[in-house]
This record gives sequence, C-alpha cells and structure tokens, in this order.
Amino acid sequence: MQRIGVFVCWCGSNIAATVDVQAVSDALAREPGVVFAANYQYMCSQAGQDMIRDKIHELGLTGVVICSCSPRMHEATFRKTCEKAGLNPYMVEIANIREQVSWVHKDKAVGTEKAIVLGRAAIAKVQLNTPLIAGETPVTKRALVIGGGIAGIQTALDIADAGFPVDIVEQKPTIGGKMAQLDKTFPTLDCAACILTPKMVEAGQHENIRILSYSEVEEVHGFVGNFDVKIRRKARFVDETKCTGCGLCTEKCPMRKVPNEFNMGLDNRSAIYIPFAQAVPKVATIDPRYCMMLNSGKCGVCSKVCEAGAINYKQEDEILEEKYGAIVAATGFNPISLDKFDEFAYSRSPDVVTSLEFERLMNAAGPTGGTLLRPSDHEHPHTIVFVQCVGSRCDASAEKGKEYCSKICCMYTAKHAMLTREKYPDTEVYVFYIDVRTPGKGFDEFYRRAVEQYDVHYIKGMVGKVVPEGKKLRVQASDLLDDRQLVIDADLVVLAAAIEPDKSARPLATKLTASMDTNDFFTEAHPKLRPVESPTAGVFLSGACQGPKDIPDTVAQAGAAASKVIGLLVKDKLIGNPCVAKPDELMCNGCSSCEKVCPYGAITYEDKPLRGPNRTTVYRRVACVNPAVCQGCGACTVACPSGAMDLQGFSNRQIMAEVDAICR
Amino acid sequence: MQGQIKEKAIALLRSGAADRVLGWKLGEFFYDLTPAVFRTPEEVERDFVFSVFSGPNLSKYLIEESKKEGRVAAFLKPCDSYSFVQLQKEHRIARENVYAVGVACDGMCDMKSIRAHGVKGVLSARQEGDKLLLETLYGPAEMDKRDALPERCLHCKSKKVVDFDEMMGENGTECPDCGRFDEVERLEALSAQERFDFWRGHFSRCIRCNACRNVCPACSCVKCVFDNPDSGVAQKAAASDFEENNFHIIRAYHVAGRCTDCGECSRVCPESIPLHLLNRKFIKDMNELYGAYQAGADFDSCPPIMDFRQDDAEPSVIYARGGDRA
Amino acid sequence: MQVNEAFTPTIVAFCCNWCSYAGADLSGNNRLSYPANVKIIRIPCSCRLNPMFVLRAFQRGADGVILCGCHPGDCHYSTGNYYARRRMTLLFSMLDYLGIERERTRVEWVSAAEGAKFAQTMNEFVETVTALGENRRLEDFRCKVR
Amino acid sequence: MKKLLKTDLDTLFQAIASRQTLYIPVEDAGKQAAFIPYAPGLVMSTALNTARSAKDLFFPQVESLVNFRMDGKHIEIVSAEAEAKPFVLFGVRACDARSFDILDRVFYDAEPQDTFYARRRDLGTVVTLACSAPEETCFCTAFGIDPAEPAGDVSVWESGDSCLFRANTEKGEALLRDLPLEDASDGAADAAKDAIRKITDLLPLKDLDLTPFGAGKTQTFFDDPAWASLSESCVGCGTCTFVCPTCQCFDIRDFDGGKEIRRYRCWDSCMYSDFTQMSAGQPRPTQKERFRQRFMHKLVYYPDMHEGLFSCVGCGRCLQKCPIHMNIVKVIRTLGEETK
Repeated sequence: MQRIGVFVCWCGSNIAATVDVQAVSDALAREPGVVFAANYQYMCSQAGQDMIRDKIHELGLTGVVICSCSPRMHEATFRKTCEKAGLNPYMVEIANIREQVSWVHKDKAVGTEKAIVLGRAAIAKVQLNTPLIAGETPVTKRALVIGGGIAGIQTALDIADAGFPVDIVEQKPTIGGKMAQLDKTFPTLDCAACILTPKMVEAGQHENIRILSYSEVEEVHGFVGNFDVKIRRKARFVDETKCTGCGLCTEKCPMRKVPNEFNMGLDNRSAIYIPFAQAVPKVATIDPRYCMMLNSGKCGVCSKVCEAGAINYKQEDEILEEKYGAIVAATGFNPISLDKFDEFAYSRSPDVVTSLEFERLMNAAGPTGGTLLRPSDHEHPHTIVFVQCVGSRCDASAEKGKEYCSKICCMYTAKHAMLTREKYPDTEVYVFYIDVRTPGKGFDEFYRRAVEQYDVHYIKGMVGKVVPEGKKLRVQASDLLDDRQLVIDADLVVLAAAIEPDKSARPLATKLTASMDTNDFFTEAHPKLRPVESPTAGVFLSGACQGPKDIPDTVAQAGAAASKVIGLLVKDKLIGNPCVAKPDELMCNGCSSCEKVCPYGAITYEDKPLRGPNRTTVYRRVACVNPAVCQGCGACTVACPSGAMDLQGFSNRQIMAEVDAICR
Repeated sequence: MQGQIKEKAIALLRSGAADRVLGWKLGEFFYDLTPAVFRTPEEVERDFVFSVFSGPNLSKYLIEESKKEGRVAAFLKPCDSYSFVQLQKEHRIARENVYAVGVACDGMCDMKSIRAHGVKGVLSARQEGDKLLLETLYGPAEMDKRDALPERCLHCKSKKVVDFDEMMGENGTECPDCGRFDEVERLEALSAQERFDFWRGHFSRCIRCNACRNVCPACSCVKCVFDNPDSGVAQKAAASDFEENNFHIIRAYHVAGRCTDCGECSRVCPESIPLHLLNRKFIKDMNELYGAYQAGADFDSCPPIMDFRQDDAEPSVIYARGGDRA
Repeated sequence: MQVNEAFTPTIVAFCCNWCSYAGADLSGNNRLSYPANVKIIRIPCSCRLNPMFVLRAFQRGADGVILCGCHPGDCHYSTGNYYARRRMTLLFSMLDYLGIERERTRVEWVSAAEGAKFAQTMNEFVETVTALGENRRLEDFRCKVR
Repeated sequence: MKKLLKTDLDTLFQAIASRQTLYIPVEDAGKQAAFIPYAPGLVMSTALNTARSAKDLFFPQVESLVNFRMDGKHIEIVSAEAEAKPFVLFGVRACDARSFDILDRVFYDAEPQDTFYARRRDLGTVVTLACSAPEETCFCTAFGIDPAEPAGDVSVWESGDSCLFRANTEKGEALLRDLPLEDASDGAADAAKDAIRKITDLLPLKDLDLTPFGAGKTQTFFDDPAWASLSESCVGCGTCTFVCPTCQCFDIRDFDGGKEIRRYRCWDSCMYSDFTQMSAGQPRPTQKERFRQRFMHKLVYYPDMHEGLFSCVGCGRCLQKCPIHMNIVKVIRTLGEETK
C-alpha cells in the first residue's frame, strides 16, 4: 500500500481564485492511500518545496501528487525536490488544475469538482507508479563522418576543432567530392578550388582528423554513443605511408586509355592515377579494372619507376574495426542518369552535355584547359542552349525523373550563362526554364545580372526535342510567354540534370537503421525542429544526402550537424529517459509486431531460455528493447497483442487507472 | 483423395522424410474427425482419415510441433496454408522442421449446417456427385453437398495452397468474387440501432468458452490479455454486456491484419455467433482504406495496421459514411 | 451552444504530450474556456492510445472519447500519429459497425500553437455528445450504480 | 396422469406464466434452443435439446455474491442476493434432469450448503419432457437414464396430438393443481414410451461400456499413456465444460466498478491454463493433466465420492460442440479398450 502525500497549490490567486483549494485537499485526503493532503500558496517556491521534503521525511511518503500548473511547467522541479528528499523522482504525479481548470472554468463549484477529479486521477496513477532509474551509457568520444565532400569536410573540421577525433570515410581515392569538380561558385563567382582545397588540406593535416579514403562502411552495430563500425579499406595497391604523390608512376603508366571520371569521362587518365592535382591524400591509386600487371601479370612499370617503393600489387582489402559515439551521413548527390531523356539526344551527340560536364569544360584544370570547346570537334560553340529542370519537377505519372525541385540548377545555369557570355561575348546563350527560382542571399540579383547585363536569352518554356543535324544541334522548343514554337540551331546543349542521392545512401541507411524518404534522401528526426538529426539517435545528417542543397546551405547544415555531434560527445555519459518500453519476456511470443512500428530500431529479438512446464527449459524468441535507443513513444505497446510490451511511466494499468478515476 | 493422402503419409514416414504426420483422425462417427499426430505407418493405416469433414485448420498445431525434435509432415488445405504462412511471418513456426503437403479442397462439410438443415440422428453419409446421401435414425435422407457447407466454404476466398513442399491434386486459384463481404455490406447498410440489436442478439449468447480464441491461428499469444491478471482487463466470464462486446472487439482488433479469414472462429462457436463478420469488417475496411491486403498470402508484405502512408484517410471518413447518425 | 441541462456528458480526452497537451495548456494560458466535463489524460504520443483504453473509458461511464495528437507529419516521434490514425480509424469504424454511435468517438490533430482550436474542438465535441445523450450501448451496468 | 392437446400448450404456458416465471426452450438468434422466460408469442423449440444445459437456471455462469460500496476510505458491505421468485423450468430432457441430482450432491446435500444454488433449487419446479427424437450423439442410456421416463417434478410425454403430464413430487402436484388439464389413464403414455425405446435401441452409442470405470479406479487410469495422445489436439478451450450439465467448477473474482466492488463467482474450466493457478504455479502444467482431470473427475473421482455415480449424463453436447471433436465417448472407448 502506498503512502501518498497530496499538495494543492494556490498559484497565488491563479488557482485559488476559481478553485476552492481547501475543499480539494479535504476531498483528496479521503482517498485510499492518501496519508497527507494540504494546500499552499506557491508549491514551487522554496517554502513549498521544503514542505514536500519535510513530509516525505516525516511521513515516509512513497508517492507524491501535486495539484498545480501544467507538468510541462514544473514536473521537473518537483521531481528534483523529491529526489533530493530521497524519493524516486518518478513517484511524482502532477494534476494540472491551473491550465486545465482554474484558467478555463470560471464557475468555482465546477472548477473545484473538476480539480478533485483530476487529483483523484493523479492519485490513482501514482498508486501504480514504480521507482524508475534512468539508465546511463558511456560515450565513445570519437565521430565518424561518412562522405568526404564539402559537407563531410566541414562537419569533420568543426568536430575536430572542438577537440574530438574524427574519421572521414570516403569511397573515392580523394576527398573533395562534387565541389572539387566545380569551376566557379554562385553567386560570388569565386573559384571552387580556391575555397575548397585549403579546407581539404586543413582536414588532411588536422591532428584530430583521419581520412580513410578509398574506403566504405561495411557494418554498423551498437547505438548512440556506442557504435561499432566495420570499415573496408579497398586495396589501392599503393602504400599510402610510402607514396609521396610525385606522380611519376602516372606519367610512365603505359595504360592511358582509362576514362577520367573526375573530368566526367571527357578525357582519359592512366591506370595508376591521382584524381587531380590537389587530391587529399595525394596518393596514387591503381585502378584494378585496367592495370595490366594486375590483370595479366605483364608490365610492372610503376613499381620500377617508384623510388619510394610504394607500389604493392599484392595489397588486399583491409577491414578496420572502430568505435564511435556519433555518426554523420554526408553521402552527397549525383546528377541522375539521362538515358530516359532521349529527346535531348544526350546519348547520341557528344555535344549534348550535362551541367557538371560543362563545369569541367570551363575549368582551367579540365580536359580543355579552360577554353570552352565542343567535345565532338573541339571547336568554339557559338550558340549554346541551356535546358533547365531536366528530370526535376517531373510528374509522378511520367515515370522518369524526380518530382522534387533540384534547387541548385537555376543558379548554376545562370552562372554558366553569365560566365560564357563574359569569356566569349560572341556566343548566343539561350536558357529554357519552367520557373526561375532564386531565393537566397544575392541570388535574384545574380540572375538579373545574367539577363540584364549579359543579355542571356531566358525563355520560359521547355525544349521538346534536340536533333543532331551535321555539326549542329537542332533544338525545337516552345516559348510560353510569346506562345510560339522556336527552332534554334545550337552548337552545344547543356542539360541541367536533376540531382539524386548517391547510390551508396540506401544501403548505408539500412546499416544505420536510419529512415529514408521515397527519393532515398535521409529523413530528419523532425522536419522543422530537428533538421540535422536522423530519427535514429546518434546518427546525424549533413549536406545533400538530406535534400538538395547549394554550397552555402550545405556548409551551414554541416556546421549544425557538427554542433549536434559535439553536444553529444562532450557528455561522459548519456542519461537515458527511463520512461521507455519494457517487454515482459514471459508474455512475449516474438511475433515482431512491435519491431515493425518502432521508428528507432530499438527493438531486437533474442532466443531466450525460459521456464517451461514441469521444470523444463524452453527457448523462445522474445523482444528486447534497448533503453538507450527507445524514445518512449509507445507505438509498440499498442501493436503488442499480448500486452507483453508496456511503457514505463505510462503503463497500461496506469492509464486505465486514470480513466477509471476520471469516469468514476 | 483419401487413398492417395494416406499413401503419401505412409511413404513420408517410411522414407524418413518425416518423423511425424499431422492429419485428421477417425472418430466415433463419420464426421467427428480429430486433428492428430501420427507416428507410425500402422497408425496412419488404422486411423488417418481425409474426407469432406476434415475441416479443422491444422496450421496452429505446427507452432508446437515444429519446435519438437525431428520433422513433421502436415497436410494443409488452402485455408490452413494461409495461416501457415502468416504464422511463419510471425516467427511462430520453424519452417525447416515442417514438410507441408498441400491438399486441394472444394469445401468442407459441417454437421452444424447438416443439422440446421433439419436432418436428425445422422449415422452415415456418402457423397454422390454434388449430393450427400445420409442414413439416419429416422431413415435415409438426401441433401445437396452445398447445403452441408459452412459459410466460410460457401464464400471461399481462395482454393490456392500458398506454401507447400508438395501438392496433392490440382492447386486451385483465388476466388476474388466469393462475395465474402456481402453480409458485412448488408449490416453496414442497416441503421445503427439495427446493427446494435443484431450484435447484441449474438453476443448475448457468448459463454466465453474461448473456443474462438484458442482455435484461432492468429491468437498465438503465450498468454492472452484476457487471461492475464496483471493486464487489468482479465476476465473469466462475460460478467456484463460490456465484457461481451469488449472481448470480441479487442480480439478482432488484435488479429486485424493477421487474420487470414479461415473461418475457424465461426466454425467452432458453440453458440453459432457469426464471429467471422467482425474479422471481415476489419479486412474490408483495410482493403478499402489502405489497399487490398490478404494476410498469409505472401511472406514479405506488412499488415496495414502496422504500416502507414502519409496521405492515409482521416478517421473522420467513417462519419462521412451512409447510415443514420445513431 | 445549447446544452441539455439535464445531462452533462463525461468526456475523456487523450492528449499527446508534445502537441495537444501543450495546445490545451495554451488554451488555458489564453483563458479560452471549454466545458469542465472534458477531462484530459496525458499520453506521450497519440500512438500510445490503446483501443482498450477507449473501451475502458466507455465502460467506466464516459459518454465520449476523443484523441488529440500532433498534426500528421509533425509527430515528435515522427511516425506515431500515422499509426494512431490507422488504429483509431479502424477501431471507430468497428464500433460504428457494432451500432455504437460513431459521434461518440473522435480524433483531432491539435498543435501546441492551436489553443483556440483545442477549446473549439472540445466545445463542439461536448455539444455533439450531449445531443447524443448518455452512452448506453457500451456501458457496464456494474459501473453505473448511483 | 393428466392430458392436454398440443394445440392448447400455449394457453397452459400462459396459465403458468401468470403465476410464476416460466422458462421454455425457444429458438434464439443462433438458430439453437435456449431456455427463455415465456412471453406470449414465443413458440417452444422442437429441437431435441438446448445448446446450453438446464443447469444455467440453478447455477448461472455469473452471479454476484456480495458487494462493497466505497466512499473514500470508508467501505460498506452490501448483500448481493437478489430475492428470487419461484419459477418453472419446462421441457427439460431426462439427461439434464439427472444432472440436477449430480449437482445437488455437491451444492445442496453437501456441507456447507451453497445457499445461492439451494435457493434456486427450492424455488424451481422442473417439468421434464420425454425425448421423442434422440440424436445419434445421445448416450444417456449408458448411465442408466431412460429418456422415456424422465425424472423431475413433472414428467411430460408427447403422444399423438396431445401431451401427457405426470406429477412426480409435491412440487409437481402443486404445479398441475388447477391447471386446465384433463384426466388421462395411467397407461396413456406407454405407446409414446415404446416408440422412444425403439429409437434408443438403435442409438450407435447405446452399448458404450462403462464397467471399466467408476469408484476406486484412480490407480488404473491415472498414469495411462493414452492421456497424452487423447489430449494432444485439445485446444484448451472451455466449451465442453460450459455446455456440460454436470460441470460445477467456479472461480470467485472481484470487480472494482469504481463506486462499488462486486465479488462474484463465474464458471471456471479445468481445461484452462490458469485453472486453480497458485502462487507456486500451475498444479496441472500441461493440457494433458488438465484434460485428464476433467475426465477422471467425471468417470472416477466423482464416483469415488458419490457411491459410484458417474458425473456424466450422456447428453451428447460435448460431442456436438467440441471444436476438434474430442469427447468423453472417445476417452471411454480408448481407455476402456486398454483395460480389456
């Protein structure tokens, strides 16, 4: 039997004016289990809290009910009070007789009656409360950033600067990501490399950052603060520790016909290569698909010329096992494949290029050394047509492309158009668009400069067809504003391909038990209030893997994610919320209903030995909840038909007791 | 059919393909077959019966049988096989310990229907074409086999065995136009008062014998909430109208999305309460609101009640429905 | 609002802790009144509402039961109210099927900012249930002794 | 012996109902017979027997024993015994009539007496009806019951276009007194009885052999291996026990309705996993033990305590109602065989 103390608060006149607090404490004093009931001016005041403490000591209260303001206001306060007095903080219940009574009901008799009922409900509940102890889990003070683009780099730098070790896992031989391939960046038109490479170098040299390039995340186990991750370090057949990045091997390598992915396949590289001059780590990598030595055992030139003796044809994949406290997904994006958009002749003419290819064609470090030449005949294009929203904002029924807006295309197309006109004033530049979307600091001004100062022809309308005719590309389009059909003979057509999450994101999400939307973008814990956290505790989101973003947004989000990670890693222990789901093994039959509705992947199953009839032992599949991961929503408790799964602090019986008391 | 199945059972035991066989055992009369486990060819030879009275769904027995040592062969009718798959989805059956033999079925007769047809003191029955020739204490009688079928067979949802290691006879197909929701629709069209009276009339007879629950393949809880004193809702008998409603509503809700509509609940109810109409209501609603779903039809689909779509209908849809307010 | 003086219904309102309970608090802060026969029970999330609680309320003498939760998409636990929505839709439909007046049960999405909506919702609901009269079809005579 | 035209039965019912509550078997919404208080317009069912046994009228499934009113910490004890009125139970078959003797030995004749049960027995008048059309599942004869000579306060036979009444007890006399009945010769029912006995001779279960069972046979059967196979497919529901006219186990529970706590008793079933559950656990841990308990009680334990009287009346309800068709006949056959 509980020994319950009831404390009715006047809240000055806030409650006392419309509720007869004396009547309330008198009525509640008569309830079974109640050994003390009183009312006082301000229960939250020091004097009020002292009264609670004294009564706990004096009467050995096992439960405390406070009739006062909303628990959202002072529940924490009173829990602390009781804890200090030696009573488990979860033996406190609040009856909200201010927001729910005195402030909404004017009639004193009515208010008083309701206050008593709410008090009874709280008493009924506290009767069934059990002392709860918040679980503690240690935190591994180390972060893992998956993806080495600008998002990953920025997040890693911010975490590292706060003094925590960070590993960056990048699937490519170097970090840098998409930004490294860009020429200039809008709206300021400063060169991407100039602002990115210093960050890459900083990351490469930072004592708290380890870059695991040419690596992939293999397995993820554990939970917030305690992740165990297996990382596959793919064999690059070059000893990173020895390679000086002199590049001699890449010059001497006889196999030179490898499409260069860094230049979007617009030129070739050698089988052993360093993706680009400012690569970090600046280490050569042998492409096993093309290396003659690895495939036929004949050649070995690179090992001969390498003075450092870094080449190792026998190298094999390594599995690295590491512990982390937090994981950041920064897997970035890619332009979609355009095979479904044959009307633009992308596959048929080399002079139809994607915007990212165009970036390379404009880039000083690109295949054309920065002079804009058509891929087909390396001549100067005089008429360039830019097509926007290729694969973006598609109708779901079209069954090609994406429904969403890729967000960055309007701005980079304006950039491309502007730069082209700047460098080659003799070229005619057309941009076909559905809408021009330029929200962002200095964005619309930038777009207008393209139109007004650089005379770029912006035409509202879609391109219907691109037909290669001889050296020309016949572009058939419609001008919606003048309502006319257009035919433009272009030399170069640039497609603003929609962007989609990197293919590695989906399998990664599965490993992290992080949820994704239908487009394979990671979903955030709350679309508005928790934009950089995944619903899975300890997993954070940085950059375009969460949704299309330009560089400023990406960097901003990267910083935000970092600060969340830091906020987690500074803790020595994680104090869990004890109001979490708890399965009764004796009732559970392991049907997996609960697991299906758990948004946090907090439920796993184990074959446990349980006592069967006649002193036998039976093994049964039963649910186990990880209290560190469970957030206590209770979805599982309702999915469970046997009632084996219950929620501590809001148990079935507690809630039913409240119902009973209220309806009594 | 009887002959082949018996042979098959014996062959399985002899070859060692199975250590035990789950089937139907000869009873006191021609119709009272009991689910039973046969361990030797002799037992099968003596007692194994497969006839139009092999109604009981065997799948639930596999929960325990598949946990035992060795392999159990089970003869599964289409209905049974849906439950079989659903139970596997719920990790209740160790599939590797089961050798499932699918048996085609075109309806299982039920004495309830025969007696309801006014035939008394039945001593024997013989099927001739679609007729049933009966010997009774009061002389011979004759009826269409169809009239001897229970509701669940008259509106059979599928004659397809969905999971088997071996099929005996031609596997059937699903019966989309079985009209199994007609009665539900009829009730939906009634006024609230009429619906209330209909169900009161039935529930008031409930004796809470738990036959519906204990025979139900979806009710595989280790301990039912209604048996668990700690659940706060335990009840041994329906001590009030409310408890009658409560038990049947909650039971139907707990099996919603997992109920394969095998009809066992209605078959076994000693008070002839049309319990399947509760389950079918849930099935019908889920089909209409969240897309067609058949529990036990496959291994990877998720029961609608454990799933969601962001654009799901709001609960208010039911106010929009026809029928009077109350 | 016209109220049948003879009868004031008992209304149980289950409110999720993050949105609707806060919404109720807000209607308190703004002194937006609603009938006192509405009693709120705080649950962590609308998905915590077990159909058994709804029936329990009717058994114990409630005349109407309403569930309030975060708007779809705003759930603090991201998916809770989606499950609650399906569960309650199916349960209410079943109650309706059994001839229990469907207007006695309701779900409303009330955000922490919608104090006014909370009060208004409660006023409407009480009005509806008052018009329906006492819950007879799902009562338990053993709980009605006066 | 008295006599009445069948066509006048309804007037008779009205006459009885005008004095006390009259229960007659009527077809319910489930198309089965059930004892329902007579009201004008209700027609007596032609079914052989009611789905639930007549025991319900004396030993209802649920009944309140005592109530506790609560006001805060104050508790007041309130009697729950509703003052019962005399009633007539019409149309009970010979098997159910025998079941009352079996229940009486437990609730009425035993010490202490079950006052709730006893009160109803004293107030109830049982009018039995001879079985003109037995079912194949009938085996009352195996227990020495003659469906042509049903016990009870009054026995009734259907004969041609009329019904014949014979009072067997004081109560019966009292009931028949000044009812609109004509006199009839004592042998008037003989033809009807013969007809019935002709049918009972054809019953497939008439030769059911109970000699191996009875008092003192605990050792013989308790450890019989057959229990395992017999109980193997039992789903552990309570159907057999709840439709059984002689099952007598009940549980006592409290229900807290908020304003009032009700202490009530309700039927329990030895087939249930929580039957006689104790803090130490379940004395009959598996269905085998529970299953054995039920049939040992009917065939051995009860006879042990009651001069060899079996606690089964062969009404055949369990044969018709068991979800998986396991029943006492199969138990008797299987175990009986082995002892031969």
